Amino acid sequence: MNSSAEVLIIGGGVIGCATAYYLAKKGIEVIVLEKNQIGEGGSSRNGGGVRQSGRDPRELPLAMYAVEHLWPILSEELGMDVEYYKKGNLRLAKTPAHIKILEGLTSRAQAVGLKVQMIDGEEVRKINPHLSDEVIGASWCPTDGHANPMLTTLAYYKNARKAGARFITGEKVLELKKVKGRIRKVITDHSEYEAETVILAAGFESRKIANTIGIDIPMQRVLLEALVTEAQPKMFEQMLGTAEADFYGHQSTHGSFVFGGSSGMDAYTSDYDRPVTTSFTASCICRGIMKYFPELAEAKIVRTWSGWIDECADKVPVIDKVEEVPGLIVACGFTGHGFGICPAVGTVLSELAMGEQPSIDISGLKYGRFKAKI
Amino acid sequence: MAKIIDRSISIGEFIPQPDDDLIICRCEEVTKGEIRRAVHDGMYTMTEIRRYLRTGMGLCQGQTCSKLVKGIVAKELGVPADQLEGGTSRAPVRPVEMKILANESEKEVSKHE
Amino acid sequence: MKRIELIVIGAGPAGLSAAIEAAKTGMEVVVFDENAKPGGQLFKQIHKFFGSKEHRAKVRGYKIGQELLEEANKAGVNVILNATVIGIFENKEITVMAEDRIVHYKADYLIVATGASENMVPFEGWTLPGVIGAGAAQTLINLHGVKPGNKILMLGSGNVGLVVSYQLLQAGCEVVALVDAAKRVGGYGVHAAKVARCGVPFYLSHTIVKAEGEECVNKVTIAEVDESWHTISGTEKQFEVDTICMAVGLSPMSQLLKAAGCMMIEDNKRGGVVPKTDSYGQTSIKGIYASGDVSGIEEASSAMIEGRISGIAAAKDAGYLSETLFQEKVNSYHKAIDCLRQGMFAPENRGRTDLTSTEEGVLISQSLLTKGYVDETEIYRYPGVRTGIKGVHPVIECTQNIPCNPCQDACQRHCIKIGNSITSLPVVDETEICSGCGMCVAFCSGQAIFLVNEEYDENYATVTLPYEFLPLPKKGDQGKAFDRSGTEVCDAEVVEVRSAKVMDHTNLVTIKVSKDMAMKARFYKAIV
Amino acid sequence: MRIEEHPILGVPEKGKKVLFYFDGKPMEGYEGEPIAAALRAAGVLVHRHTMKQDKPRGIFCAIGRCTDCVMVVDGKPNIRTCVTPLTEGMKVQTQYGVSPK
Repeated sequence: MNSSAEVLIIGGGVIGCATAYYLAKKGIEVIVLEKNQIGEGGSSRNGGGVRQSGRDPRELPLAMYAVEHLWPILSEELGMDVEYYKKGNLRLAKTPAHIKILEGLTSRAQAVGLKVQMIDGEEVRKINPHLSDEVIGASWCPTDGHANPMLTTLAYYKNARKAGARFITGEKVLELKKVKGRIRKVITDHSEYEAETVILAAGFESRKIANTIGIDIPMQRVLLEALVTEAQPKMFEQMLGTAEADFYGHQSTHGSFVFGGSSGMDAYTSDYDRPVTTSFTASCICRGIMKYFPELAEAKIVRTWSGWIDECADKVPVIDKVEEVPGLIVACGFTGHGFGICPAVGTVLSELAMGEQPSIDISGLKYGRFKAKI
Repeated sequence: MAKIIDRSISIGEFIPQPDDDLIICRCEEVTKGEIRRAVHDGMYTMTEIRRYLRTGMGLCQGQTCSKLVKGIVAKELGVPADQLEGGTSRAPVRPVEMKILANESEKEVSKHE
Repeated sequence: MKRIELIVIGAGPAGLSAAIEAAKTGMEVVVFDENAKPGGQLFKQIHKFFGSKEHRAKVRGYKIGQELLEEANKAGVNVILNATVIGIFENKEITVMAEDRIVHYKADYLIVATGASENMVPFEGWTLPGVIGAGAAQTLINLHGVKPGNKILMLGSGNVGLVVSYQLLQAGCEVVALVDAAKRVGGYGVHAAKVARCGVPFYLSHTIVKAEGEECVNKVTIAEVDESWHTISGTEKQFEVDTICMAVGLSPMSQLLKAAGCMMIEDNKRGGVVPKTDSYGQTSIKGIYASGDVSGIEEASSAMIEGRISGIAAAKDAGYLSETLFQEKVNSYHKAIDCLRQGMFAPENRGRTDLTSTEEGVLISQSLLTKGYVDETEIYRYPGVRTGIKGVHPVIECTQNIPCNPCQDACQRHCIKIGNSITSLPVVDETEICSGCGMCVAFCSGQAIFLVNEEYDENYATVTLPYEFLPLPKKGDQGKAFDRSGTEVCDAEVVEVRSAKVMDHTNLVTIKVSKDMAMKARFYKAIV
Repeated sequence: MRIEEHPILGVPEKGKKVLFYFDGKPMEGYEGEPIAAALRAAGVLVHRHTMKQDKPRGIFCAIGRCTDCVMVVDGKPNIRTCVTPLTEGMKVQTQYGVSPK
């Protein structure tokens, strides 16, 4: 079995699959190694937000590019409905303090050219009449939206595979090795692969793998939990979030509501070898939802789940060529908001792998940016 | 431990069958043909199938169909069904109204409710 | 958060048994069950159970349920109903949904006894109303007193399919056919025989091709299948039905255990995905046990013993039971359960189609396996079937090694001998004189014993049958006798009807038939 | 469809006779029995029509597992009628997708 390729991608999540797709489409030989199965990590466990608003200006170019150029054509391009809705994002506020947070985010985003604005409670309910009176305002970005993360990941995978990318699942990467000054070998628990370029996109597990070649990215895993309801009659199409980012969600094409949320103890869960839901978070999310949407009180929860996000020290990802290790490209630390930018990330990663100048500004996402505070 | 599967190894062409219209997942109305086609689209695990087609994601959470889907996928892949790992199970094992799940109570459950 | 020493999930046969054993040692036990009534599926089991005395043989399932409940109450078990355990979390924490709220509990020990769910098989039209699980039929009839339909086709010849077919007949439904894609009847031959003699045709090596109907099923087509399970064209048969019942096996309902993180294995002999357990039912997570169908599909009798074993194992670990006492108890329970796991229907033999003779070396009836009844040419092979004996004598048409021996205990005259191995075929000892008391007929859980008097008078013989239908015939009634295949064979007159509390609704109907029908007539129907 | 007397179980124990409404039509059932049992006894087999294919569905498992028998009960959709007890005056409606017609 030939175990070498021009580009080897570690991680069969949405970033790995998207990158494999854009590379394979250009005729590049790609191998994707996935420890578990396709879309196993955060790729299938997130709330599906395709947002620009609320983002750090450093990753905003990726978000804006994706929304402008990539998401609108994605279903057509991949020949599969990824359930993309460009119906806006409401980031909700219930207190003056929330308003303050949102105003800060909004003005920073406006400064880099995003069309986002603050609206009051009444305007919020004009957009989404189901929201309760507790909502006193929101930031409103009409070009934001949501998509189905599971379908998006699998659509990229399916098309990448069709275009010739070789996916191998069940391969756990143990070590990266340089040969003659360049990255070359990827050693797994079963065999060994070789490539000219290696893209590391393995979520929170990227850190451990990067460490094997002397690279470190300051990030940690944080457990996030989400839940889904039974199908409900169509209520609204926007993506929703809150000022404190403690609750987010949308109604899917299927009619079910997907909501994620935080219990406040997310960073302190036990250290198990698999993400396990806590006994209390889903209840907490429900209480949160009901404050915003009293009419969902009788909707039934059919499933809850949890997943680890790769939280970077400064909450934006590292997407960069690692100069120290020629041939190594790192794409991790997405901090729970990588899904919305995945088409753009896949695009720039494919460009980086081909030695091209990235078409989107990722200068704020460099590997070497982390410094002590004093 | 996940088995190593090279997804590029051919499992042959999708060949339509007369019973492809048969509903397998009753809740989400997913047919046998859709499941078989999904395998040919590269969905090799129960979880991938589930995420791709919503089999077992309906109200009953796969109570009725999971064994059936597994059998179809295994046959399509040409492996014994017991070699395919089933999907994950998660709380709640029965649908729970949001207002009930939200209502965590210290009041113990007694015999006479 | 309330912490309880032992929480049992599921108040079925396994769960209640576990709770009883643990509570008897002084352990604090709470049982949660999502249903409004305890007992799991036991209250739908209206047939008499197999086994021996210690397994409560010849007692109907629902009565065993009542007994278990009484035992649980006496032992101080707190059974909480309408309380659904929706999740098991780390540190043996559970969340319980009751009424309008969620309550968290923690346990030192958890015994999961959530039972099984039915398998289904898809065919064209299987989503039509009227196509139901056999369990649904049982639930409607035996719990709610409602017939699922009037004309019913049963798919599946395992014990569930056979038992439920009989229950449908008892409820007054017509069973138009019993169909199974397998070549051989999967359940106990005695269960098949009692359905067959009521006139239900068996179609082995047949499958459902399609069910038809606009809003509900009104027609079903079956066809024969070949070696590779493909239907053979030209063999189609159609039936007008309003209901199709599926009894195609059970799967462990092990989702809670899986979600809890217990190591799971796929084991077809146990019915699917089951937790890996030790011989006490403990899973890969210390302190979490699984017993009953959730750890492998078996009869309720086995589930009850498994439950007891898990119960005492938890109690021992918690210090409520000494090592010696535990060993003593566990040995006797292991012995009891091993006893049930003997014979040709033992779990290890599940799915085997190569068994051709009994432990005694008697050939298994081919017609029983393919048509549901022992053909007349085969019946004389069995040691319970003797003719030419003077006076009344038992004829025991028990032809397979099933774990059961109440007939031996029933006979005060020692006419019936099984011996120590309860799976052995019963032998009629011709040297002992039958009193004609009929207890063996009433106590045989398989309704496979008949009293025959081949020389009732010059022209007639009498046959005493077990009878569990309404209306109950009366002395002097004229009707027809039917043979093992359900075919009408001759006129019959009811000469005696016996009912007694101890017989528990198995009435003894004695019919007078012409002499040559003594070894043929096995069922009676009034002339309508 | 009701069993008057059963050879083993005798005369079925029933709750109080109550009136309920199926798609607006008054019907009789017994208090406390599952809605599905009351409907079956009254000859109603179709509980809902599915979302995608608009196909009829009814009782399937009868013990609350398969969720095929769900209907709109007192305005709430997706109620498992096989495990929900009937009460006086209950309004039971055929469910189309996730809503009443």
